[in-house]
Amino acid sequence: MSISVQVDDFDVGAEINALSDGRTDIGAVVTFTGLVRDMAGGEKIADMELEHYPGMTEKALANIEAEANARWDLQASRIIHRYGTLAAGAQIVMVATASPHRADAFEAAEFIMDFLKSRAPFWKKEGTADSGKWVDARDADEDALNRWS
Amino acid sequence: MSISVQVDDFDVGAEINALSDGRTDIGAVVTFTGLVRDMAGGEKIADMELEHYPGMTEKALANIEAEANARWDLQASRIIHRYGTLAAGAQIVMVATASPHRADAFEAAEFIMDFLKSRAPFWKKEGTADSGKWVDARDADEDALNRWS
Amino acid sequence: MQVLYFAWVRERIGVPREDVETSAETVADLVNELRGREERYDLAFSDMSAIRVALDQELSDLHTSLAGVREVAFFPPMTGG
Amino acid sequence: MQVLYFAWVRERIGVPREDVETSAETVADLVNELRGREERYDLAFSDMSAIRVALDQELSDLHTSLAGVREVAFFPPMTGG
Repeated sequence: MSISVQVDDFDVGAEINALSDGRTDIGAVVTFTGLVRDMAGGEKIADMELEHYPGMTEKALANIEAEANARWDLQASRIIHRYGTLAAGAQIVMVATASPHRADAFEAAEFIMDFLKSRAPFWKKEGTADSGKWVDARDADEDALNRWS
Repeated sequence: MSISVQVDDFDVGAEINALSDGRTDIGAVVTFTGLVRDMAGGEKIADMELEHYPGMTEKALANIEAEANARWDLQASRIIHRYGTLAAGAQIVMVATASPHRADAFEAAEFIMDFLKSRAPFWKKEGTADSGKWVDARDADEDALNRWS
Repeated sequence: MQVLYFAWVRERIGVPREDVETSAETVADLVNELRGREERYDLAFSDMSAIRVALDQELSDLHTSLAGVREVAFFPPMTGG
Repeated sequence: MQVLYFAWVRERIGVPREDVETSAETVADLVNELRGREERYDLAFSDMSAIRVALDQELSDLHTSLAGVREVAFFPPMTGG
């Protein structure tokens, strides 16, 4: 189990290798990578400003990861979330889960992502040509949490 | 959309980059990697022999990928399945899906994996210390298919 | 007591954090006290359904007591991931 | 007609593929014909619930006609992924 909150970019392939290299007991590795999209609501997005709550963010991510490890049979997990200014196409977040069983790896990764979306203290501001706009929380993200309760 | 049936190993990081490099419209990339586990039913596994049906395998994989692209909003997808003799810890299969939306990327990857498990013409023989044993199909894998019908 | 603001709450109030002297008993009391002080607080807290609160870095709610709390944070619904 | 065998079906029959002269009308007729020929076929096809069949590389079943079919494959339930 390991989490990072960082400005720097990350390498998903290297993170997968770090989870699984030298091990022969893992059956399944699932990764999720979230990227900055260049369009939102029909408007062109140049970049995204990601603000977070230092201290609380690390706690929230560690709690989410611990909860996933308690609910599913995971052999390893990794969460990386960036903050700062990210250009369109840049990586924002990655989650990786390793398990003997594919269903556990998939469900745990989805669970972690659903919680990150609306329970980790990050706020996104989309930079358009002439201004910035705070991204509204989506009802769909709140609803996605309900399937795990 | 692209599939490969091959003896050679693959690099998940490089495959993710190939899907997303130079693009700014992708919101989510999900990957699944399946690995040879060193234990099965309490017995130590040294390696796994993967037999397949050349010709039918490529058709089955292309059909599964096309069906996933028809059902979900995917921007790119990739399936690689190895055959031959694979040591414990080796990569067997990878699926990658890219979408504007995380739910589509997750569901499409799970759908493809569920179909590969029991509808792609591969057969696994586990090599133990003194013999080899064909892996039985699991009812759970057959059941997993039903949720998509 | 340290009070922190994030995202558009921070922008409306104009500072990311400040030390607040208060005898408010609950989060709601603190919000009412701040709204009475200056218009920028009144504006930021005009729709409390759009505000989330954390006490000592744990998500909480308006009715929670501030007894023993050292850090209060106000922010919009989170949009991580 | 080309007949292919995979995994333990191949091992029991002893060859991966063979050319079979037959006038069988359905897959089931072909299986019965082969079982009557030699014991190794009889053994391989003794439990047809454990056998899957593909006709010209498409999954099919025992009751399907062989009319126009060039390639028949017999194998256990698949275990990919």
